[in-house]
Amino acid sequence: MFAILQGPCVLRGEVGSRAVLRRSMCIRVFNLVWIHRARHIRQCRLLLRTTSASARRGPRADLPHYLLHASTILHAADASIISDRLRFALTFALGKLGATSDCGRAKGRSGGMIAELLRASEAQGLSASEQDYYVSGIRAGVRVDGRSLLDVRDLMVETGVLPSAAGSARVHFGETDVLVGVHTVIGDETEGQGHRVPRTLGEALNFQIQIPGALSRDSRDGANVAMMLQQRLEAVFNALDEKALHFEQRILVQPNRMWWQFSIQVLVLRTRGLASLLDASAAALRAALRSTQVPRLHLLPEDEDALPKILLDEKSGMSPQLLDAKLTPMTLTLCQVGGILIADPDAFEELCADAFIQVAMDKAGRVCGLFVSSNEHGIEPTSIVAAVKAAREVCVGWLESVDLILDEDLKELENLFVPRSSHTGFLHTR
Amino acid sequence: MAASESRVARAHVARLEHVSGTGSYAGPGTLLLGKRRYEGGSEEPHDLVLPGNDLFADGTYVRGHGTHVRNGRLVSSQAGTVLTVNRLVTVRPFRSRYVPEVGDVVVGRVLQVAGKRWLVDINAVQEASLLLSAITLPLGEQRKRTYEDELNMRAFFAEGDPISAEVQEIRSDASIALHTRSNKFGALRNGVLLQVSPSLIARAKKHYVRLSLGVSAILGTNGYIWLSPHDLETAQNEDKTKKAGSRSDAPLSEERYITPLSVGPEAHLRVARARNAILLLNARSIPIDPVSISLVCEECARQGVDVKDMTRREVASRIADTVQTQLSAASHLAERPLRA
Amino acid sequence: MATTATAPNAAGVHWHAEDGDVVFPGDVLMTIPESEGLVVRVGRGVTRRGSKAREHADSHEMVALYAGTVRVDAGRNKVWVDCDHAKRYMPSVDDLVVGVVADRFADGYRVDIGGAETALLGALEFQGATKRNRPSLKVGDVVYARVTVAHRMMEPEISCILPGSNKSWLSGESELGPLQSEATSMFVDVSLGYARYLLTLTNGDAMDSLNSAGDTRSVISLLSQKLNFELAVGVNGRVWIRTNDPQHTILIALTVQNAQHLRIPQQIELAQRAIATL
Amino acid sequence: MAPQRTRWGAAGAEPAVDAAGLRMDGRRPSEIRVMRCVVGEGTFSPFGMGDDAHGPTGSAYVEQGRTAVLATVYGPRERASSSSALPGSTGALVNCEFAITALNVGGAASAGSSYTKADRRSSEMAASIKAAFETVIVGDGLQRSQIDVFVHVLQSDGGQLAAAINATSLALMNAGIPLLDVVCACTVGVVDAYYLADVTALEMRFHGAVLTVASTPSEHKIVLLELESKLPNQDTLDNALSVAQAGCQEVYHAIDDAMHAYFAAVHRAHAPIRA
Amino acid sequence: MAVSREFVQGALEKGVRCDGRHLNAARHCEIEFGPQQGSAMVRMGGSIACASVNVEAVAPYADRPREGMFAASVDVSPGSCLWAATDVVAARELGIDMSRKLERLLRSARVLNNEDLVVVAGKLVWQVRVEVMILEVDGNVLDVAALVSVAALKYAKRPDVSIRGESIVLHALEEREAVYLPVNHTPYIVTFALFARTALPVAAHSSKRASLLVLVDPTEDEERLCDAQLSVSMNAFGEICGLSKAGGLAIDKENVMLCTSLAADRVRHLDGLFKHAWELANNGAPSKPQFNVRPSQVCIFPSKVPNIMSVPSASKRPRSERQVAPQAPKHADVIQGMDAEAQPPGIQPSAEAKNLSEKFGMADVQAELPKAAPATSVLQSTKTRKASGSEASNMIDKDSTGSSSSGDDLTKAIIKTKGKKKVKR
Repeated sequence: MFAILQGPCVLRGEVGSRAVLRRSMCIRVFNLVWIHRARHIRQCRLLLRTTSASARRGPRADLPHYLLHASTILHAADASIISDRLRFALTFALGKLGATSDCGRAKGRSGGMIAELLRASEAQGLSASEQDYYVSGIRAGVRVDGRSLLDVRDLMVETGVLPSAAGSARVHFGETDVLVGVHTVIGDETEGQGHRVPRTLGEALNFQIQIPGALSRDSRDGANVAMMLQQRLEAVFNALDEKALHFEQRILVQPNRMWWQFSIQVLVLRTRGLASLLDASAAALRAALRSTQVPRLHLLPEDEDALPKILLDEKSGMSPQLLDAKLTPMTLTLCQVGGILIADPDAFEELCADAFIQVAMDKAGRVCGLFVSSNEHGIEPTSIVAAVKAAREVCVGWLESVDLILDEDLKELENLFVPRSSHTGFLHTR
Repeated sequence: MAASESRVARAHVARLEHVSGTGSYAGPGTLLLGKRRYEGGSEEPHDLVLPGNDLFADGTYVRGHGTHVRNGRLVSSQAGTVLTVNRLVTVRPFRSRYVPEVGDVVVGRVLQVAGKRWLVDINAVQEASLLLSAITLPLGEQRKRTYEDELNMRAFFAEGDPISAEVQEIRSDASIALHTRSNKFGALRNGVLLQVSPSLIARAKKHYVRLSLGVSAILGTNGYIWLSPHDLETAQNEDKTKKAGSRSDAPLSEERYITPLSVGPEAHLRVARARNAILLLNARSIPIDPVSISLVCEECARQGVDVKDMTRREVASRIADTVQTQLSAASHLAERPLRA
Repeated sequence: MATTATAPNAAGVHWHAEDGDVVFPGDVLMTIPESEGLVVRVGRGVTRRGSKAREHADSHEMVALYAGTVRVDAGRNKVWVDCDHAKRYMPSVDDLVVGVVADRFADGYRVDIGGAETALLGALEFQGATKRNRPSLKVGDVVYARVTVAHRMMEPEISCILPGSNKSWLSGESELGPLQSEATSMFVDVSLGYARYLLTLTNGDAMDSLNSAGDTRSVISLLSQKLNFELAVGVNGRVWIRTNDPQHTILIALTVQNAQHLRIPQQIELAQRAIATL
Repeated sequence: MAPQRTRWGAAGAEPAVDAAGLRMDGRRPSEIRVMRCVVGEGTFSPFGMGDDAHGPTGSAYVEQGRTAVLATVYGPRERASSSSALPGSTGALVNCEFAITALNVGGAASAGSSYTKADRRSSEMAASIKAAFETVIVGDGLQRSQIDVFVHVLQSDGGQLAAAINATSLALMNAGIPLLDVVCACTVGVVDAYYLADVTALEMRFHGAVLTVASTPSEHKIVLLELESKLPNQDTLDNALSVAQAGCQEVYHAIDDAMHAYFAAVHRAHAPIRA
Repeated sequence: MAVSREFVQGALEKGVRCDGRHLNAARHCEIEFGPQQGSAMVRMGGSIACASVNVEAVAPYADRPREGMFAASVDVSPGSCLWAATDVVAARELGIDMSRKLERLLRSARVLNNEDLVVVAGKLVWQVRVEVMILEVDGNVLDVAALVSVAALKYAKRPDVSIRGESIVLHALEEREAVYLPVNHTPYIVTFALFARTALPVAAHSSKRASLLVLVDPTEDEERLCDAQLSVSMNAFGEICGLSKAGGLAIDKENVMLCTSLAADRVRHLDGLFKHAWELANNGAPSKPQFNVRPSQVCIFPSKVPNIMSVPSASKRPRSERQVAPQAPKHADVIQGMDAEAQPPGIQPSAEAKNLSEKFGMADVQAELPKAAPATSVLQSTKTRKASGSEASNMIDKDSTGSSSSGDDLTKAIIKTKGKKKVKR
């Protein structure tokens, strides 16, 4: 690990300052791990985080900076620039790392995703011959369900499914059917249940993810997958800045004392394979956030040290404001099968995959998170770039059309005077 | 390419309540107390019984699956439709696990190699077991099972291998024994396995079928279906795929790792079409047999539906309805289920 | 405590304990010099100390295994330790035990005989059982069997075959084997000593060396005058009873079970009262 | 949630049943809440990838007033070797997991604390659901198999256990698992001489007794019974039981309708299989 | 004692239970307050539990300033029975489950009103914790736990308090007499084991009303074998404080009502016992110094069956009768250290006779007299011993390993000699 950290650290001075000057946001890459001699990336994560946030992050703040390049890169709107700069950044990092050799210690340890997959698929593994068939199909450009390589399956969104929740959504995507409910609570530090002022957006959300033994005989595996899913969602939201969830009061109702805590329940009704799981959950989460209503508060500050009283006046309390979450991202999973990149693999294609690239992309087409995991053969940086490019196409398209639908829904939502509990509820069909 | 994707992506995001699988039968106010309304339910399903419903008062009926006797009365223990085959009364549930019968042709997947036997998943309540003594060994004839055979059982079937077999016996503790003692059974390769509701696949004479669109299929009674391309063009391809599709003898160890013949894109497309057709039928719970499959494919061809769009719901419903009408027109031999 | 009186007898055995002494585990009962022709039969609860003791480099020390009363017969060539109140059964060869089938597998059963670990019962270990026809026991069935292997290190094994008997299990008249018809039979747990006492009682004469009561009339004999029952006593402290009527079974079971804490006259009284209820 | 707190705040003052003999939500005392059931929810994805052996075999969503419960059933499948079942046990082994995923409508608990799998209450619920169905499931043919039931309370407004039981029996029926009888459950609140069928969380605040009864509709037998507070005498219990059983009948009608609707939708023009 | 389902069924059909009781007869029950304040011990048949209460003055919760705190917890000691010893986890779970039920009972029955536990609102309240330890498990443990916890609470005292201006003074015991906790109700739990007349669960759905056997105060075996359990909790005024039947056999409403009415009688009886014990404890009657655990099988037939239809006080036996009990045998002394006190009350003639007649009254007396010789298989067993006794017994020599296996040869040898003697006679 030391060897890995060492290389990048050299970079901190030179580019960093410039990038930070460029815009107030700098970007860091945390734990670029498992790079072996072939200089292929085994697994890397891009987490974007505002400097202010990461500065308070403490120990993690001095992690490698070399993708300060990426900061400028990833903010550039143009995809081609993205690819160039990203490639540059990666190869540069690789060069640095290659210089300090023997980072290949971790050979044989595969990425978390693969491990999960293997465990999940033990019940119904794919035989060698079937894998051959899948691969040959992909080589021929025709996937088993007739899609071409970069086609994605349908995505279906429904909002306002949980009347009692502040916001909720349900998404069908591939084999996955996931339900997300958002509850808003005012958190303050006096409660002392370990509640801390959120420093990043991810901290303002706390997830509860449930996967009822869907993945395997015993629900423990479900728990593992849930863990992974939560980590990735949190990572994505940590990357966003506060403005991504925008409404009248800020998330911090009172700086360092009271804030909105969004507790998010993700209930996976059915799933199979993990690619569609993350994508569907992210989509559902975004839809749920977008449909979330936050009551308007009036704060009566008493003396300074005591917490202010919370009032909600009748009128506005009855017509809460909608959370503006347009800037939150959606994710797309791509995987590499026999050296060929396919988008949105289904459960069986996952089993044939030798690398996964999960890209979180927001409406402006900026990468908000990138998770790469592969088997021991590693993955070419170029294909990461290609993946990001492809993901950009799909995600932007998705986001636009999802927003079209949501806007309609939410319009009629907003001019409903009564809170949404009057709806028929979950699975309501108007 | 990229442009098309974005189009695709944009086109395919839809609002759920219009298309949700449940929406069609959980319409607004459909299930409120008292009033009962069925969307599109053409005929009121009278022959539906729930567990605990009395079927027959007199004991003159033989109790079959899905029924039990409660103080002298025959009572349903399933939610489903009542069928009476002259004294035998059975209740067939909507959907259930596969209930094996001796002689069924099943497609399964090897889960585990245990001592002297394989455990096979055939979508039944229990894992079926395939004894080493119940397969034909490489050198066909009934030679003694040697210790070597026991050692390299994985050479015959390894974990995850899809196989086709026949149900040999069902023991008292409901455990299932398979056998592959015929040259049509054995390991399957160079194709795809898909799963449908077992209730949709009738027990027929032929479960190894050649679909008109150049795909050979094994319709397992247990709802597992094996599809493999089978080319019409070249005879050379022909027999190779046939060999691959439904192998005559059990595989040899080295044979398992032969890279399969690379089938061309159009072959893949054919299989994909068949697959989607079957899934479409399954989604609309229409019985799956060569006729219905080819009907769907023709219908798609007529309406010019792209293969990858076949499972899209609105398309599916459109096609399924026409196919259903054609089918119901065709099949008059639907015995009227008996009323409770 | 172990007595101090060490009276070397003719055989040269140094006795450290007398008949009737109460000893604790590890108490030395006697030391036997290594000279030929010395035959001392040691019974249950007596073992040889593993390593040779220092002070008697040329002799074996026999020590008590558990707390109890030392029994030495008149001839001073048999010694054992009685622990009548014990409930935990330690299997030893040729014990007759009443066991419950705890688990069944391909070629045998696992039987709970109340010991530290379950005993093995081979599927063919029945009188006249062949591979073709052999009894098939369910989990929970009760068997009357004989301990064939009992060793510190090994899982005990039991068998329903009786040397010198040739009654087949099929005819149902074999001494050992499954105890049938659980519909009207039950068994009760008693202390090991009491079980032994019952066993010896069924000899028809009193065992004054085992129990200090000289009364030949016993609970069982009394009951058997009035009731028609079948009863099997296992040394492992289990008494299996069967009559035609569950009420009688219960009556007998409770009488036998409760009698173990009473003196003989009280036992008799108890039995008589029990009979009186019929 | 804050607004809800304000909405419910003053509720305690009002009487359980007003002069017109109506309850706070306008029901008659013996009337149960509107019940919506959706059968096969989640097992039946709109993309036709319906029955894979991997997904749930059956599931149902039940909404009684503002209490919403989702039950999914996996199996019957080969019993996991780890599961410790009695060697002699015949029939299927039923596992149940119960999770409260939503805020109570009353807004009492904070969302953070409301869901813990190890929560005592949840485990108790799971235990009673398991117990309620173990004897009802017909065992023959299901040897060495296990059935996993997952119950999620999406919102709770009183009568969680009852709704959970109803959802479970629907899900089991959907999964085609043989049952001796349907199990319907209903709660009854006894508030000063009123017997309120299917009480809401709000009505529970009157500190009346709440009786949960699960019974078999065809024979009016009581499978499960839970009373957690004080009833003055046996007559009250008698009345409460009969009200509850009447409620169970109502529930059964709803369940029956749900299954019919499911049948109508899924097996519309289902050509019978040539046997 | 090991019985099969069939046997129990058969016996119950004839109206007898495996320990010779009636269906609706409870086992002998003893309640003891003390030794110290706030502790109690209850024995019901073979099941024994003790409880202790501790009371602390603490600051109340911020959100509930005028409520005291109350909690109950039950532990099942691993030594309480065989399965508890082998499967500790199950024992703990049983404890957790029971503590939940117990707490719910005590709350719903309003044994302690949290409002009564306030010293000064918002400043100081009493925190009452009752801890129950199950010492012996022989069925019906929940009833025992409930009984003992209520007893302990009843007997518990808290230091007296006086408020001087701002300051609150908790008086030491020597300064002022401690006062009892405000226990205003004494609820009891009565658990029934329900047996269908036929073992098949299908019978659950047969419509015969008489198809159910209701057993009060079930033993371990009965709990294991029964089709369903129903526990009714009720206080002395016949108010039903709780009901719980978790699944199992489906029963009719009438059966529930039957159980509650049976429970009412049983509760009346228990309340009688409770009051009697309470008087004993308060009238300075020397409550037993040390409670010596008595193995259940000591009592010959379950001690006097309290006919729960009769008035409760009649069924509590005055101590004097106990002295009639005969001495235990010597080895029994050594073993259980039993004293006359601990002797089962069942033995003295009157009660005994009454008992048995009660118990076997309905048994047909003309059960035909024994035709065959008694105890056939026993004779056989003796034969065996003779047979195998004649085998060579091992000698001690250098290389003879541990002779644990040689033990029985000796007894056999003795038997053999006896046999010889007999021959000589």
